[in-house]
Amino acid sequence: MSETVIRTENLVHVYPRGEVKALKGVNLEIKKDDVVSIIGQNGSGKTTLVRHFNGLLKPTSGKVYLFDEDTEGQSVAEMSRRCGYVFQNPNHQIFTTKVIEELEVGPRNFNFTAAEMKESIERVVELMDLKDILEQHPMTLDYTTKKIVTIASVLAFKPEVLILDEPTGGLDEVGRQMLTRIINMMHDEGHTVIMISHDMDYVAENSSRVIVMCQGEVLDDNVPEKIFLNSEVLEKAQVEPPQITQLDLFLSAGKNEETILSVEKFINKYNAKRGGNN
Amino acid sequence: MANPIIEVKNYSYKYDGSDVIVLKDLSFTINEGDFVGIVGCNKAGKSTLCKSLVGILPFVAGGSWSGEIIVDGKSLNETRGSGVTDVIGIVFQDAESQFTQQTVEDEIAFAMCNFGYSRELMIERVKFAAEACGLSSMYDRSPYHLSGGQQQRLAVASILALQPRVIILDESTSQLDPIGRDEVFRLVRELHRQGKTIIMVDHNIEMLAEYADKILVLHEGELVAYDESHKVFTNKELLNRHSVRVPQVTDAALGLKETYTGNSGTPITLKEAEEYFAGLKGRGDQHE
Amino acid sequence: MLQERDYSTVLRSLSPAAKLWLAMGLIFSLIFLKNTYYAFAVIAISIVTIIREKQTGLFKLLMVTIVILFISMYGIYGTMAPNIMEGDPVAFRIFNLNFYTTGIAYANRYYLRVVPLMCALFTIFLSIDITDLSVTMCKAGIPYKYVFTFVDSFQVITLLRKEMEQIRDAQRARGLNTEGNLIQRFKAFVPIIVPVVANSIIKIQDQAIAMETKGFNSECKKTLYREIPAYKWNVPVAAFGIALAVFSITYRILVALKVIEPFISNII
Amino acid sequence: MNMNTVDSAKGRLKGTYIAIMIPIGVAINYIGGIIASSLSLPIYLDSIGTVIVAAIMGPWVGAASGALYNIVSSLISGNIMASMFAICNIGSGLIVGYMARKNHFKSITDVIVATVLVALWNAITGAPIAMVVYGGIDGNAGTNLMIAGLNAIGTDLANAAFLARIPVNLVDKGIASVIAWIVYKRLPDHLKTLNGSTIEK
Repeated sequence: MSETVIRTENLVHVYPRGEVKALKGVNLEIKKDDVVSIIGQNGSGKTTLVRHFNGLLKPTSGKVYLFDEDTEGQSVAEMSRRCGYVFQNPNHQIFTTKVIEELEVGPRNFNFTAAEMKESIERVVELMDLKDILEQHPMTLDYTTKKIVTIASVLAFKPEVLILDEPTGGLDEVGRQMLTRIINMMHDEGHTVIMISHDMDYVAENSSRVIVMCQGEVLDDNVPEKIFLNSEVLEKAQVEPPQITQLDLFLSAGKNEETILSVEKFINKYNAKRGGNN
Repeated sequence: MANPIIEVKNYSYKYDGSDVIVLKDLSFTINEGDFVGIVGCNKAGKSTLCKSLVGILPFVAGGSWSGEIIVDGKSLNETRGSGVTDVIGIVFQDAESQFTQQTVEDEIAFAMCNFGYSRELMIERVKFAAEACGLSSMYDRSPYHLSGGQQQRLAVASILALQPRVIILDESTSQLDPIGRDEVFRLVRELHRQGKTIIMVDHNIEMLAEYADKILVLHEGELVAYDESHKVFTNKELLNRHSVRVPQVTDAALGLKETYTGNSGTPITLKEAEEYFAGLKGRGDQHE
Repeated sequence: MLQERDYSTVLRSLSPAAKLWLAMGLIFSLIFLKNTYYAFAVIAISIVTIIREKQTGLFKLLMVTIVILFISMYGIYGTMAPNIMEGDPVAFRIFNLNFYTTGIAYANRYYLRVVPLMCALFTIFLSIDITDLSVTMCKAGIPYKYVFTFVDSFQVITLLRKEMEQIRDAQRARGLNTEGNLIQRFKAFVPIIVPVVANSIIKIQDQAIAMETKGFNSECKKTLYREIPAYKWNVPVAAFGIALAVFSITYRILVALKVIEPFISNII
Repeated sequence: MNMNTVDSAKGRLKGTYIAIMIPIGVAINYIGGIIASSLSLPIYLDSIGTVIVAAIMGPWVGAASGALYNIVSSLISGNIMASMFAICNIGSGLIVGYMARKNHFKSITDVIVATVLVALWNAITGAPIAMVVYGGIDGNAGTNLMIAGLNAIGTDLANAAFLARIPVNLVDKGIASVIAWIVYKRLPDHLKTLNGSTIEK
């Protein structure tokens, strides 16, 4: 049983001017080596939920525990230090004139020593292949690179939890592959990744757990293999499984022993079947 | 007979003050009634191409070019880009930051005011465009209080009111949730059915495979492929070399050891795939 | 359903032009009539209207200014207005400070001019629809592009405000301290304002192109989509505003020429 | 390759840029004020947009956005009387715009010169407006306290109304100008010159 990183108890959130509850009593537990994807339509409460994890929003009622500590009274800075949050639009984050300075912002805000900062920045530069653009003006980069830089600037202060808001939006193939590398690296180092995404292909292939949200409630919370089989929940949340899963569901006519979430698995499954048949 | 509405002839373009040639010697023709999908990774020149097709580049915003683009029989080199807006309307990615009016109906009417339409005609066209884009119930809303999908539909409506024959959508869906994305694609398909020529830049390969008849692949300013969707999307080797995915079902069909037969060859849409793989259906059960 | 608007009250139904004439009448009358009863009447009517129009939320902010003005004007002018002469009667004393009757009169003169105006203009202008106002401006001969700039300002503010909130949160998520001491809070300003500005300028380039495709620069004569609906009170209200202005000016001239005596309860 | 060129500097977009930049300046002024109040800073900081727009687009565009800001913000807040001070903001735009045009908005010394000029202009134009409309003071508690103090030590009201505005404006417009200058310096080159081109180096 691995360690619990984030736990919410009856988390309710009502926005100051809203009458509707954006979150209606959410109970969740996120474990240390989870790669969690939160899916659902806009307005389902995904962003509201994760903004409680780094303190940008405070519960109207209920509790949020971060590493088993009650977060009530903790500042955004304290919580963000452990729970890094990458925003959807990279242009909302960049304010320096060089990529390297952008990477230094987080570590400096969190009072890293010079040595710590150097070490941690070297690590992200290496990992994300940023060496050639360190001296460039970040506002002149293309969208994908900008986005990678903003993820790097969060990783630079070594958070234990990485929250990614819509990470694949606007990314090209090259960017998606880089993103997968980052997620895998975080996972291998024993850290937690939480992403909010509309990109079902990506979610299906890259998460160990999927949370489906609809109108401020968690509809389902399971491994992706189970989630993408649950047509009732998917319909209610108005999301569609990846194309390949739909195809497999059609072919196996409901008698599924294993959910197919990637093309690779599909090929293996049906190649094996052919082999068996011959 | 196919009627060419946009002809691009040996067109190259570079931005002012930059040495990089962004579009390199492109030649292709888009016929009236086509639905063309443009794919390619970042920096492929997709947006530059879209802006060139309406003459913004180079004639309004500057830059250097060679070759020519002919829209509806008229060379942009001669018209310097004027008059194109009667034929082509373009919708950009970030719809929200392009709204300038206080309400949905004023936003739809904005372009018509600029072109000096009569008020009677405007009222008629606003009604038409709002209905076509499913915005009839929100005339009085502020454009900022719409959902992402509604905002994109409003952007389309404000162009549609001018009744162009071609509509270009430059990454209109990349920031939308699945509902919003489907809304936009459904709208575009409906417009296509009514005879509009559609040019759509999008990252969503599966959706394009389902909707577009032709696919144009750009890579670093060069035209890599321009053909029927089927031919392009089944050429996995070529697409992957230029960092473009193929639809999942196509990938699956190409990956299986044995090929199956369907009426339309290697599938690119879910529907085709269901038919194509029909032989596999229930095969596993039999085996058990 | 075209041009569906809220015309539920007289104030909302009035055309912007009628309101502007009315505002002009009020400005002239408050400056020239200098009548205490009139000033209080304007304040009272305005406040009743504000409550009926449910604008009290925003009015509270204006109230703060009104209270600051009250304290500053009566405090400063009451004790040391330029018209106070030695030996002037003292109206009352607070903490060793002499409040002179002449000083209070000086304060009255400005306070009872400014505050009724603030209340009345608040009611009138907040009920003007910006798009209607822009149509009125165009019809009054102001160039189309100027009017566009005016209307667009309100839209850009809405957009930038939304963006600013995102940007502030994005920076706080990287450890930006927005709640520390004064110096820390000053330092937090730059990481928020830089992306706000950079973002808006990046967007300008796209917006300019988008507007070009929508014919913003086309040379044909621009037309207007909105039409201000006719309303039976438009003409009477405008006429009242003009009459009020003319009356006030005439009155002041006649008083100055000593043709007539000022009304009772005149503010000195 | 043999290419034809359209000079972007003569592009048709110049007019469009002006029409959009003015609202952007207005909005940055407004948002600057909101950020300052949300950080509970003791000053307004609502002239940053005017300065930046003036630096990028020149004096008259800056002046226009300064003036329009007062009108628009007074319409939003409902404090219509405050729009009288539009004249003051025009000066900020003109001063910085002309300095930037002569390439004098680069060093910190330039900013200090700009600040002093802007503060003086604001006091010179603000005092008579306040005199006529409010009798000398206005809705700003800080300025009023200064006026009261100066008045108490024997300065007459008209002079106090002028003198009190100098330090208040020096601090507020000064910090705003410095911030605007920092922002301006951080923008990549292609965003600093918008004379009709898309990318310029």
